[in-house]
Amino acid sequence: MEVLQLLVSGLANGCVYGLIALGFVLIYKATEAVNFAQGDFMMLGAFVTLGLTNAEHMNLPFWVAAPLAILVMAVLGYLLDFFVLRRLFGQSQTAVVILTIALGFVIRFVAGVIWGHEPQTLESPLSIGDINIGGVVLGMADVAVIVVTVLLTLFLYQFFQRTKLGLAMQAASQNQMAAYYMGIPVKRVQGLIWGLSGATAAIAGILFASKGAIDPNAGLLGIKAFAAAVIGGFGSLPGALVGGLIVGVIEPFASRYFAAGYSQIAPYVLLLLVLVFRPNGLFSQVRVKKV
Amino acid sequence: MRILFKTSYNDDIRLFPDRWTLAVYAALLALAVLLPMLLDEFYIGEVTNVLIWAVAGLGLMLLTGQTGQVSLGHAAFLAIGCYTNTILIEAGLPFIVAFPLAGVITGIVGGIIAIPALRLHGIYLAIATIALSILADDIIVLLDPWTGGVSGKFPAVITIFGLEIERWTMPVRFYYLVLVVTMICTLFYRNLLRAPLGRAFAAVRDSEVSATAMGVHIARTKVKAFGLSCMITGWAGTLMGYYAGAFNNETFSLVISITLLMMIVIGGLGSIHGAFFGAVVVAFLPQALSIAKGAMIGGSVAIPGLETGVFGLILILFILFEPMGLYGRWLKIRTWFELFPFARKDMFRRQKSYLKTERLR
Amino acid sequence: MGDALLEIKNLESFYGPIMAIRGVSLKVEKGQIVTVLGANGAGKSTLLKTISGIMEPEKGQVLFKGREIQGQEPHRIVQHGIVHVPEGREVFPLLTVDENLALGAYTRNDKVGVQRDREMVFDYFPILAERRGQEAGTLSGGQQQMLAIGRGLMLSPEIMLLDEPSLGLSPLLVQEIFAILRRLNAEEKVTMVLVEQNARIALDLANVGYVMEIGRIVMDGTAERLMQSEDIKAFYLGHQEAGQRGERRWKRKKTWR
Amino acid sequence: MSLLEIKEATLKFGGVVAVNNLSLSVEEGEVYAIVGPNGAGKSTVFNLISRFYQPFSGSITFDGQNLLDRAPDQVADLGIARTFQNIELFDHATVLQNLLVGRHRHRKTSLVEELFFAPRVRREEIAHREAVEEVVDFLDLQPYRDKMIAGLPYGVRKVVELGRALATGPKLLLLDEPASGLSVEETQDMRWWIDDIRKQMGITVLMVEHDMGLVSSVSDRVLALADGAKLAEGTPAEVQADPAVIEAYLGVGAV
Amino acid sequence: DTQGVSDTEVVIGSVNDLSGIFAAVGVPAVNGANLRFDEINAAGGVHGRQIRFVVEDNGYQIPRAMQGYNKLLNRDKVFAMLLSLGTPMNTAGFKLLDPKGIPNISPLSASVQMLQEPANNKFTGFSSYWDQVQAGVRYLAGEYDSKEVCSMYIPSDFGKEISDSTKAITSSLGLSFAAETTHKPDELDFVGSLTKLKSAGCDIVTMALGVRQGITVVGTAKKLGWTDVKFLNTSAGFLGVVAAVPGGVTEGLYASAGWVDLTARADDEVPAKFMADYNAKFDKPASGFSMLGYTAADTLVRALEAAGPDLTQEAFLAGMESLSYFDALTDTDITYSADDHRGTDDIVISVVENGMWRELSRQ
Ligand SMILES: Nc1ncnc2c1ncn2[C@@H]1O[C@H](COP(=O)(O)OP(=O)(O)OP(=O)(O)O)[C@@H](O)[C@H]1O
Ligand SMILES: Nc1ncnc2c1ncn2[C@@H]1O[C@H](COP(=O)(O)OP(=O)(O)OP(=O)(O)O)[C@@H](O)[C@H]1O
Ligand SMILES: CC(C)C[C@H](N)C(=O)O
Ligand SMILES: [Mg+2]
Ligand SMILES: [Mg+2]
Repeated sequence: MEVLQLLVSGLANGCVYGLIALGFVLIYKATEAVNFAQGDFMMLGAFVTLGLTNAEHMNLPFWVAAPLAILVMAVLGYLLDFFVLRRLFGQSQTAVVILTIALGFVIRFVAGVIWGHEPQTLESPLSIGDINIGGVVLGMADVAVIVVTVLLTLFLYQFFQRTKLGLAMQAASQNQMAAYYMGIPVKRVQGLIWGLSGATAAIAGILFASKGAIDPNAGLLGIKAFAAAVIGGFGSLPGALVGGLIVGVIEPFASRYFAAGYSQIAPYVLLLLVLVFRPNGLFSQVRVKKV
Repeated sequence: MRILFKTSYNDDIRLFPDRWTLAVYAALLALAVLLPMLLDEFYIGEVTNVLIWAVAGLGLMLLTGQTGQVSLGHAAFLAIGCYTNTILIEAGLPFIVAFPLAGVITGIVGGIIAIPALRLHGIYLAIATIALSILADDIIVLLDPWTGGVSGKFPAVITIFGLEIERWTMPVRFYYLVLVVTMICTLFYRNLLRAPLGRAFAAVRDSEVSATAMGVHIARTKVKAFGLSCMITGWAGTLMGYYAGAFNNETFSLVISITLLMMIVIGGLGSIHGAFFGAVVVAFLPQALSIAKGAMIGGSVAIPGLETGVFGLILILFILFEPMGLYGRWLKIRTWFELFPFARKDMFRRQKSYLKTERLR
Repeated sequence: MGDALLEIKNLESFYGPIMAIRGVSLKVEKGQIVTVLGANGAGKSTLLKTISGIMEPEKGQVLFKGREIQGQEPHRIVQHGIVHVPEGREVFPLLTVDENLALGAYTRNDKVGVQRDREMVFDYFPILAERRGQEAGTLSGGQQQMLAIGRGLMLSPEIMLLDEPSLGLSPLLVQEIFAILRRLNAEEKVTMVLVEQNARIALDLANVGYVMEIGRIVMDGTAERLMQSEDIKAFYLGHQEAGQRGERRWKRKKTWR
Repeated sequence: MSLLEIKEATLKFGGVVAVNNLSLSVEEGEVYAIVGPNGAGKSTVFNLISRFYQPFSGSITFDGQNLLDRAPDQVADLGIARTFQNIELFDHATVLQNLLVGRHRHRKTSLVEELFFAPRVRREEIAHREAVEEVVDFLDLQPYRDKMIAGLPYGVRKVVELGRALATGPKLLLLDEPASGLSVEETQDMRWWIDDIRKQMGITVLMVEHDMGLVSSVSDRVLALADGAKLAEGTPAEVQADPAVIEAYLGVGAV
Repeated sequence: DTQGVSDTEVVIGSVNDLSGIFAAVGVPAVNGANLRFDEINAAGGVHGRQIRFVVEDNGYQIPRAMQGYNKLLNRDKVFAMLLSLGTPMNTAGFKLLDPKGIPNISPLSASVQMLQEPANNKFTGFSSYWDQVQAGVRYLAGEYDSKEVCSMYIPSDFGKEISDSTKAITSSLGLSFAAETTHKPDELDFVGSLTKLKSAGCDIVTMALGVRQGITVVGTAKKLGWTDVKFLNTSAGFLGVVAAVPGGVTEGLYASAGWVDLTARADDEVPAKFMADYNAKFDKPASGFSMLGYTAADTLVRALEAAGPDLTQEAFLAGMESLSYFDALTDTDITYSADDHRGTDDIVISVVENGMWRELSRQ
């Protein structure tokens, strides 16, 4: 029973990591850039929703506010690419990494100015009520997280695998010049993926905020999601989910059974172990160059 | 434009390519030596800080800029250097022995840590080193008997042959100490670049396949790069510990690791100058912003976190303005002056460029 | 001469401070095959890249059907019907052969035509059909070159810019490729700009030729006329087999310089 | 004893048999060419010799030593240097630096000496530099000495790659399509170089090439490969006359 | 000539967290202090001197904190430090402050180290985490016949002080210390830890976590159906927002702190005025830490007044040591003397009821 509870909570938790990791992987799959601000995107998405729905702010019904927030974040992601990242087109990925790190500073600052630094709670119907199945308790928000994450992963996976646009995105990440030669509007395609990752971040943010409180530093979570994405094999969408679940599940078990001082390092030790045995993650996307 | 006539192969491996460069750097050194007579305590403190960051930057640059291995965990090596030095001194070693040894030990530890990391590339290495940075915090706590755990340590006053050096009460002496260390590290860096190992680093960075075909042992070269990088970083960490006067598990955090990487990229990857330019931006800009804000709207807080926000914004502008780093821009400015008045305005325009996947090795 | 399909006027392109094309002008009539010859680093690839928008010209014009297209984003230029098969293969290494070909048809919506063209490509290069599911990055050099050409054909272009299509191909395949190009030109009326090191076969195929040296056009004319030129013979056709082996080579001075 | 001897080597990639029970031997001092259709397994043979791939079965010996015992980076130490079909240079370094990397296997200085740039390091550097300058002179690379690889034309890069391989001072040189992408004039140069490399430097050459003109003018023996297996072997004239080779590789209207 | 003092101005510094993980503490506190300084400056200052409050952001990083100290001490030449945040930052800062004798007033850290030797220039505003935990556990153990005590903490000196204090009081009360868990500041799921503590049979759990984490812990425990346990927070988690979490998530959470909660007294005159003023100035509701900031600034102003027009370090320290007054805003007595450098000695134990902190006991 106890083990089952730990497992189920771990899975729900892992889905949050998985959701943020999806955001990383999306960007990586389509541009090979790494967005260090994805965690902060999530935080922003949560705050935008909060701003739209909470009573002391705009007081819209949650089911109006949530799609609206997703839309806002998608547009924001697209505009970010349009006005900022596009200027770095063709430049080294380290430049993009540094840019997104700096962007994280700015997003945190803006969120702090608008919403303050104290933790706030999203008035979400998902945060009310638990489900109790034979003694294993799961919050509504947990259920929602699991369902949404699995669906989203499937959707995105299909998108990349089956659609022409998805294929074009993969092509653009592998060889920008050749993608242009094929008539793919590479920059616009990359803008779309930033929009999509903004939307994903908003979804993650809404679900995360339904599970607990948020503050401008909530994006720090992104680091653990990074670990998840890498365990899964950066660049694989199912990998992101699996990585997230692994990190999510290891945590409650480690806190339950390891001594204080050791438990909180479990996800990172796990990460290192995985990398020692599979240097490119579980679902590797890296190849040896043929010469 | 200067035209060089080289008369021997030696000309190409000299520390300074020509008289003019030698003169420039000699002047720079003279300025550095005279600086305490020109600046007040505050600015000497800041210059010292910039130099310490530059040393740390040199350490990371050797690994990331030269060998192409991105590390987001170098704060851990700052910590190792810092703790090792203090522990050695507490064990009775004089500073003059403990300090070099601290760097060497950090280098050895770094080299050992590198072994499992050898097969990692790009983002995988970056994230693995992030984990290292995070774990360092916990390990310091777990090693309480040596590290003082969360209460941290306070480094003792430095004595070199009876001469006392302390950051806060004797800022000028401390400045000279840092200056000497900076010069030594820069010299080591330069030496490596003109020796076979430096070329092997670049070979590993640009093409592991053909480096191997040329007989470069990839793993061994990376271990050396890690080791040397960590040695320099360890020294920087020691100096940082002295500069702060106190340190604990939270001092060398992931934020420091990230700042370090940011610094060398903004400065310009793969060059010594880049480490220094980056240090000026990253270590002094927040302070400059604070001073600017003080001058404009008084010292008290109008908008909390404003400096950090503006700092982020400026970094974004830096990257957009010159993705190759400040050193790249510096070279262009220099070329412009050298060609003067023949430089075309659009000569430095960026031609369109395109990326290819890094998922093939 | 009628209205040119593609006309280049006084084009200049730079890599940073390096001027790679120094005022090139040329004309391609509809249905023609034009070949551009030139030594290494002459700027042939740069010229093609500038036409297809991968590089931005500093000066000059590229006119396609009389409309200026220079400086446009490369994908727009593809939409006009200009396809560039680049030097050095440039396949999508982690995608399969099939996916690479599918991307060739990215701009097209006629499913039937795409299917037909895919069959055509497989017909030309049976090995690609055999390796449909193989990741392009693991193909042999020549197989990748076939894929790059096949992918270009999938775009069903009006004009093709081919940068050294014979690179790394076996002699048999080189003949086949040129036969294919000849057929495309004859049957589908595809206009072509061909950059080739193998000048003999290129001039054999082409109607008109240009010779580039250090960023400039130094000679032009019909293929027949060029083939008669002493310089072309010496430097591009390799007629004069420089003496016996072992003897030190001497270089004849090019007269157009 | 042959300098290089491959015996019954086999390598598969999934269902693709890239090298199929192949045996070949290269004698000291000769130029040995491998030809064959695209995908025949020519580059794969090179990769086996470089130890990038491990054969499923078979043996490879070089100079009497079992090459399969060696790690990829030790191959150069034995005196085997190579170029790559698609050019693998160190793009963010100058031509000179690329060539100097070729000298890597000859370095004798230790880490600490290099850190302090001890006199021995300087002496060795100058010696390396002299060796490299000989290569520069030989290949007429003077104009490019301090140029970054990233901006060089394809043909020059091919030459630089050859130079880098030569700088290692090899006994055996593996050239993967040295003349592809070169103009007739440059191919002519390449031909003289290969000739000199063999005659003046005494280096054995194993090359893969599609330009039959070059192959027949420089090589002593030619091996024709198809689907990873031997199709024909002999003098250039013999191989070119072989009907199977014409059918699979050269085509009837051979250029 | 005293550093930071002129005829028209006295400069006060602070190294604070305005953008890092403790910005939720630092920002309102600095705002609160600014509110007080603006009032006094508008009223003509102290002995004709305007107060200039210079705050440097440390982002909760020691290297940046040291740069802040460098600027404040060597460039701005501050007279005293106020409300500096972070235990490690403060202890590092002492190395600089002590040689110059610069006073450090009311740091935002309730660590016992804030009064370490030499203590003559150090003053804290309220009780230490150590004392808060002592009083809190003693109270809960007395009220509810608890036996097993546990602790959840961030492995930092803040966490260590609280867990050490928990262990000390547990053994001195003859109870048993059953279990402990440690957490990273970014941890968000506590099911594992709570299962562990639950199976260890904890009756009291002391917490040294981030504010957001504290909320999640109590909520998760409820969800798991673990209700017969008392969670005890310290001043670090004693905020209005914690009590006001919708859905009554934090109902029944205890806190032991050095002051009385603000929102619960929103109807009283002084708190009401403060809350209104604060809201008017910053357009944000006032929190416990803004109140703390205001009070700390007020203490400093009073000491400056008491020091007389001839402001020197000695005069100021004497002024501080002479203070003794009732502070209506925090509802506590603030007393300093030569051997008492701690302002409020009260420890207030409160519990969340109906979305508000209700005072249970005061010592
Ligand atoms: N990325 C680059 N950066 C700088 N200079 C370049 C770059 N690419 C090419 N160049 C220069 O531009 C000139 C023209 O190059 P281009 O590639 O167009 O030649 P090419 O005629 O196609 O030669 P090849 O036969 O080798 O393909 C050359 O001198 C080359 O050095
Ligand atoms: N890593 C790999 N994975 C799968 N198949 C491979 C791999 N490397 C080579 N092959 C296959 O093995 C065969 C031999 O390839 P190889 O590169 O040796 O050909 P090649 O003779 O050099 O041809 P070319 O003349 O085109 O360069 C090809 O069919 C190729 O597709
Ligand atoms: C304000 C407090 C929560 C800060 C914490 N006491 C620290 O040590 O940094
Ligand atoms: Mg070209
Ligand atoms: Mg090949």
